[in-house]
Amino acid sequence: MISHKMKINGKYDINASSDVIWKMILDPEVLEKITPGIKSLETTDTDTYKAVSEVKIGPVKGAFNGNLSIKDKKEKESCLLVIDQKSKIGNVVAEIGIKLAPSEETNTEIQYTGEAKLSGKLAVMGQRIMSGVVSTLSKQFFKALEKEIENK
Amino acid sequence: MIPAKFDYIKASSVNEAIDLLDKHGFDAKILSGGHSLIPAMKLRLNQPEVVIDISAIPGMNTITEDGDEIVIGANCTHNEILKSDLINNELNILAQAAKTIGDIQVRNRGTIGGSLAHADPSADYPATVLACEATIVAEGKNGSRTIAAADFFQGIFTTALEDEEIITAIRFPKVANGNYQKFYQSASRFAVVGVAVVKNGDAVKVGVTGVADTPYRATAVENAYDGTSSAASHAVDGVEVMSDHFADTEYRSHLAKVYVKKALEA
Amino acid sequence: MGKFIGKAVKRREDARFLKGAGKYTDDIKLPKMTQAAFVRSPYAHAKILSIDTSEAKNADGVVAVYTAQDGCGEYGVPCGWQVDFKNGETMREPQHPLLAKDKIRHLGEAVAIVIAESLEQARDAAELVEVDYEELPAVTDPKKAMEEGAPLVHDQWEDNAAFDWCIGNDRAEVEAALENAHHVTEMEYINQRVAPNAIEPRSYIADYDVNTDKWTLYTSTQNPHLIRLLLCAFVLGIPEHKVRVVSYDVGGGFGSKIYHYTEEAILTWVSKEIGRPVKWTSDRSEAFLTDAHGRDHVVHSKMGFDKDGKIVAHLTDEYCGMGAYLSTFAPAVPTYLHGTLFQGVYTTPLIHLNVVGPFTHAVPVDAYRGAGRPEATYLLERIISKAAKEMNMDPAELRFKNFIPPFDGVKESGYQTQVALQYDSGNYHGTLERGLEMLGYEDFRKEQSEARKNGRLLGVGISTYIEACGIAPSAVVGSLGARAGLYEVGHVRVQPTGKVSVYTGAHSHGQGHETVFAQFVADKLGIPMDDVQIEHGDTEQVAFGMGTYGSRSLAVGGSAIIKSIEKVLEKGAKIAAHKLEAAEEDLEYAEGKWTVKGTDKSISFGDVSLTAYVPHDYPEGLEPGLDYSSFYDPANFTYPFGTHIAVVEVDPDTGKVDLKRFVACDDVGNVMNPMIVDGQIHGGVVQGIGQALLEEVVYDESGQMITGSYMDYAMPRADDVPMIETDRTVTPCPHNPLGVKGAGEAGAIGSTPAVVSAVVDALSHLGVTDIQMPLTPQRVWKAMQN
Amino acid sequence: MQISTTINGKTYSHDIEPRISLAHYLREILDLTGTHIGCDTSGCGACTVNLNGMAVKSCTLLAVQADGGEITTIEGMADGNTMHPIQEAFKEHHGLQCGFCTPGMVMTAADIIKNNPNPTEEEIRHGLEGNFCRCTGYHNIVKSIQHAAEKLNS
Repeated sequence: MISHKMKINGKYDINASSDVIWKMILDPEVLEKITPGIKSLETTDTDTYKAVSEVKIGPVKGAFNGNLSIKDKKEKESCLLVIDQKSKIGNVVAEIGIKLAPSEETNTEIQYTGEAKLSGKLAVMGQRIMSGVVSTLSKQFFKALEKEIENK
Repeated sequence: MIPAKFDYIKASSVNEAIDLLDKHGFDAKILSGGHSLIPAMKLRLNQPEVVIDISAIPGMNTITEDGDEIVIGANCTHNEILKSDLINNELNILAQAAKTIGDIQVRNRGTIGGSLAHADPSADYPATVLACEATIVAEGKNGSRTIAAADFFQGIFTTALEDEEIITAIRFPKVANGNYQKFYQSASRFAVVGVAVVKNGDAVKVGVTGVADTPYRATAVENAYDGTSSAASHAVDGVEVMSDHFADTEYRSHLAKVYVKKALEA
Repeated sequence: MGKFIGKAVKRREDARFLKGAGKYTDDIKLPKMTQAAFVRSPYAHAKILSIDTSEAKNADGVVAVYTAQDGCGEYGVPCGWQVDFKNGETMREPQHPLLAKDKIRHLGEAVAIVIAESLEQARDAAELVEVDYEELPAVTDPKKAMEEGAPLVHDQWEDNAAFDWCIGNDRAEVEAALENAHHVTEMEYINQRVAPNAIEPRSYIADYDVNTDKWTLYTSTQNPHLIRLLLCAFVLGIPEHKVRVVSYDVGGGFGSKIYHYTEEAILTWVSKEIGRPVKWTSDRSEAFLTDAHGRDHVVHSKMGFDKDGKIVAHLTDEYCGMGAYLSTFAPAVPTYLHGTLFQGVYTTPLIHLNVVGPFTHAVPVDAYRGAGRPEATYLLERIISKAAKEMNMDPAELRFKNFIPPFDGVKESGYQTQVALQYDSGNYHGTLERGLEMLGYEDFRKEQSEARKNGRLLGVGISTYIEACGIAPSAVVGSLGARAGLYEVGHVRVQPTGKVSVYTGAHSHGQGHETVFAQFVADKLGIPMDDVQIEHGDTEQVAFGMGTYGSRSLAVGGSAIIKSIEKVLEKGAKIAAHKLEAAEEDLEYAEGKWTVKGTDKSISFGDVSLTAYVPHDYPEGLEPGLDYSSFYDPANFTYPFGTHIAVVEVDPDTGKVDLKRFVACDDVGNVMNPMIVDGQIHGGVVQGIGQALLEEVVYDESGQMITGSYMDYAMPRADDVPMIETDRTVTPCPHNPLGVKGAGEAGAIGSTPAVVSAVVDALSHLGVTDIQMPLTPQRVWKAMQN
Repeated sequence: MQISTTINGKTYSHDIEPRISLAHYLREILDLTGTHIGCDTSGCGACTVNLNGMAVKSCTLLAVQADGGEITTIEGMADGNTMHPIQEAFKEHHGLQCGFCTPGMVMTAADIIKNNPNPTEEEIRHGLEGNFCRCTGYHNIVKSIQHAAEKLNS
C-alpha cells in the first residue's frame, strides 16, 4: 500500500547537445564535482566507482560510502545509474534511469525516473521530508551540471 | 537519547559567531532555539563538532518599527512574535502564523531566525515571509546584506545563506490585510499545506508552504486573481508537489487549492 | 454499600505523582550501576555476515560488549500460549533469541549489547560496533506472508503460518445458512497495526549480588511474578527463589508491559557476567521498533440476515500477523480472546471464524488494550451498521432486533454462546436505550438531515459491545492452550495494632489499586481507610500473582483479597467469642467490632488483633496471629458491555473528521469508585478514537517503519477529542464477591467502530460504505471522491 | 563546561558535558527525577519544566543553554507539604492515572494559566497540544486545569 521506495522522477532542460551531456555524466571527474555531497570518486572498474560522500541537508548530516555505477548504457540516449551507499544513519540504494532527448534546437531534455530505497534511521525518521530531499538534490545536480557545461 | 560529543561555544557578538563559523565551517552548526537541531543531534542524524549558540547575542531579540517596516530580531521566539502588540497591529499575519507553530513549549524557545535558516519545507513562516515580501538580513565575513524572500529559499533545508553567514533580522513591510491558513499534519503538526495571502487593493500575494520541496510564491494564483477566490485553482501550477504518508500528490494538490481559497476568502 | 465502596474517594497515590516523587524504574540509581545500549538492525530481514566489536570494546568507559556468540546465544524468551493448527499440528514456535544470531527477522532486532560506565559512553560505543549484513526480501503484511513464494521468516517451516485455527459451528453449515440468507453483508478490511505508546518507555535494571547469589530485576512491568516465572523457568534456568522482581511505579502499560521482553533477560544475564548492576531504558525510537504492537488483522467477513433483519449466520476468515516471533500471549489474542467474542450481544445462531496466524518481518504483536476483543467488536459493530444501511434499517433498530434478552445470571441462567463462552449477566437493551437517550438520537437524526441539505456532513455511529474480562478460570484457559493459571493472590496481614497490610498480585500502573483496594478492604473490615495499606509489585513481598491486564485486577485480585478478609474475620470471631465469653454464632460483626447480638458487649477489631499477637488469654488450640493469604481462581470470565455513540462532522473540502460528541453508557457491574471507572472509560475511549482516526504503524515493503516517531505516528492530543459523556447501568457480576466486571478496556473496545460508523454515516449519501482505518483526512477525502 | 543555575530556589553549579540535556542534568546529576523523558523528538511534553518563567521541553534544551537560568521543576511546585493549587486540582478531579505525563502536564498548565487566567475549554485543549497523555483521554486534565484557574483567580 505504502512504499518507502522514494520515487525519483523529473526532467531538466539543458542548453547543450546530448553528446556533450553524455560525455560529462560519464566522466568521473565531472560526476565527482556535480553530485551533491560527493567527496571522492575512485574508479574501481569500467563505469563503477567507489564513492565517499558527506551529505548535509538541514538537520541531517551523514558520511556515506559505497558504490556508484553506470549500467545499460545506450550511447547518448540512456543509462541506468545505480547507487548503493551506506552510513551510520542509514543506507540508500537507488536506481535511476536517465534518458537524453534533443529538445528545441540546441537543448537536451534529461529525463530521469527511478526509485531510492532507504533503511535504518534515515528511513524511520526521515519520512516527512524525503520526497523534498530527493527533489532538491536532483535540482542541485542539474544546476551543477549546467554550470559545469557553461564553464567548459 | 544523547547527542555525539561536540564543543559548545556561546557567541557574545555577531562577529564572534561569524568568525567561529568561518573557522569551523562544515563541522559547525548554529544553535538558537534548538528545536530543529537538538532532536536531530539526539538521534545522531547530525553530529556537528562545534555548536555555536547565538541566543545570547545582544540586540537580536527586539521587535521595532522602522518607517514602513517592522524589524524582527532573528532571536525573537514565536511566542514573543505572537504576543507583540506591534506585530498584532501592523503585521497580524505573522502573529497568525506564529500561533500555529508547534506548541506552547516550542513557541517559548523556537526562533524566527532559526526557523528561516533551517528552511523546513513544511514550516509556517516561509509562506508568510514570501507573501509579505520580507527581506532577510544576513551578516557574514563581508558584512551585512539583505536577501529578498523570493531569493532566500532554494530547496529543502537549503537557503541563500553562505556557509559563514547568519540571519540577524527579518524586515517585514507593514501588512494591513493578511491571512495565514494551515492544514496540520496530524502527528508532527507541521503544515501539510500553509498558505499566506496578503491583499493590497486589486493585487494579491500568495505564499505557500508544505506543498513543494521549498516554499513558493503562487504567482499563477496572483496573476489570475480577479477579486474572487476562483484563482485558487492555480495553486500548484508548475509546482512539483511533494508526497508522503499523510498526503500524496493528488491530495496535497487538492489541499493547496482549498487552502489558497480559504486564505483568499478570509 | 459501605462507607467507601461506591464513593469517589480521591486517590492516595496522587500526592507522590503530583510532587514528582513517583518511583519509576528509570528513576532508580544503584551503586556501581552500569548502563547498556543495544546495537539494532537497520534491516527487517538480513543475514548477519559478521560483527566486529573490537573498536567498541576499546572505547572510553566500556565494560563489556556481547553478541549472541558470547555465551547468551542459547537463550530465548518463550511464548505463554499454545494455539495449534485445526488439523492437529502443533503450533510452530521458533526460538526468540535474546540477541540475533545469524539472521535478522525484524527491524530493530538487537545484535549486540554494549555496557559502559555511563549512558553517554554506552551510546558512543554502540556506534562503533560494525555489523555486516546481507539484506533479504521481507514481508510485513499478514496476508501476503501466506502467499506462494513469500519470504520465509523462519526457514525450518515450509510456509509462514504459526497456526491455522478455527472456532464455532461447522463451516459448511454456516456457509449453507449464508447461501439461504435473505441478505448477506460482506466486509473486507484491515484492523491496522498500532503501537501502544505508554508514555513511560520500558526500563530495566538487573542487579546480581555475588554474596547472596541472588538477582534483583527492577522492571517496568504489569506483572512482576509472571516475569520472574518466565525468566527463571523458561529462559535462564535460574531457580526462582534466587530472583526478586520489583516493579514500582509504572507509567502506563496498555498491554505492552505484560510481556517478557528479551532485554529483561539479557540484562539479567549480563549483570552476573559483569558482577555489577546494569540499566537500560528504551528511547521512544527503540520503543516503536521493539515494544509489542497491537492488532494487525486482515479480515474478510460475511453476515447473513433473514427478511426481518435477524442475523442467521456469520462467517469470517482472518490473517492475523504475529510478527517475527511469538510474544508472550500473542497467539491467544486473535484466537481465544477474539473468536470467543464473535457472539457479541446478538443471538446469532451460526458462527464460524478461521484464523491464520502468519509470521512476518515485523516486531511481534501482542495484547493491546482490549486484546482481540476490540478487533471482534470492530468487526461485529461495523458489519451490523453496514448491514443496516444496506437493508435500509436504522442501526439502533437492527441491534434491538438481535439482542440477547436480559438475564441476571442468578434467576435466569447465563447465556451460552456458539463460541465456547457462557456470558454471566447482561442487559444489552438497557445501555443502548440509555445511550440513545443521552445523545438525543431522534433529534440528532433530524438535525442531520437538515444539515445535509446545507452541504454539511454530519454522522452518527453506534457500537454495542461486550467483552470477556476478569481473566480467567485457570482450567478453562488451560484447556485452551494457556501455559499458566490465571488466578490471583490476595494476602491480608493484620498487624498487632489492627492496622492492615494487604499484598496483591495485581499490579497498578495507573488504575489506582492503592485507593480502590483500600476502599473495599476498609469497608469489609469496618475500619478507616487510613488503617489499610496496599502493597504490590514486589515478588518478595507478595506471595505470588499473575498481574494486571484483561481488566482482571478487581474481579480476580479483589476477590482473592476478599477471601483472605473472610478468613481473618472467621478467626477474629473465634478470638472475639473467647474474649466476650459468648458463642461465635451469637456474635455479629459490623463497623469494626464484634458485638454479642442484642447486648452492648463488644470487642474491637484492634483488640482482637492484639489478642491474636499477644495470645495470653486465647482460645485453646487456636494458632496465634492474624495473617491470611488466598488464591482466587475465578469461576468464569466477567462480561462488561455497553453502548458507545459517536457524532462527527466531516469537512467536505478536506475530509477532516471533527469528533463532535462521544457518548458512553457502560455496564461494568458494581462500581467501587465511580471517579476511577469514569477515568478508565475516558482513557479507553480516547485510545479507541486514536485507532479509528489517527494511529497506524506503517512498514514499507522492505520492512522499514515509516511511522517510527511522534513526528509521523499520530496519537490523540487534547484538542483532537471532546469531553466524553458517560453514564452507567449496573448489572452485577453474579459469580464474584464484589459483583464487579472490570472497566479497563471497555472504552477502547466500544469506541473505535462507533467513530468509523459515524464517519461512514456522514458520507453514506455519497455512496461511501466503508473506509480503511485510520480515517485520515486523505482517506476520507478519497472515499468521498469515488 | 561550568554552568550555574537556580533550581527550585536553590543554586547549583556543575561542570558538565555540553551534550547533556537539561532533562538529563536534572534527572541524572541532580536526582530531580520528577521530570520525565517520554520521547526523542520534543513530541510528548513529559519533560516540561519552567525556565525563566516559561514552559520549555527540557529534553530539547542543552543544560548549558540554561546556564544562569532560573528553573522550576515539578519538585518546586508544592510549598512544603501544601500542594500548588494546580496540583490540588489534578488530585481533586482525577487528572492523572499512571502519573508519568503528570509533571509535564502540571508545568504546562501553569504556563497556560499564567498567560490566560480564564482559559476556555478550547484554549486549554489547544494549550495542551504539546503534551501527550495516554491514560486519561484528557477529559479530567482539562477539568483540573479549569478548576485550578478558577481557584487561582479567586
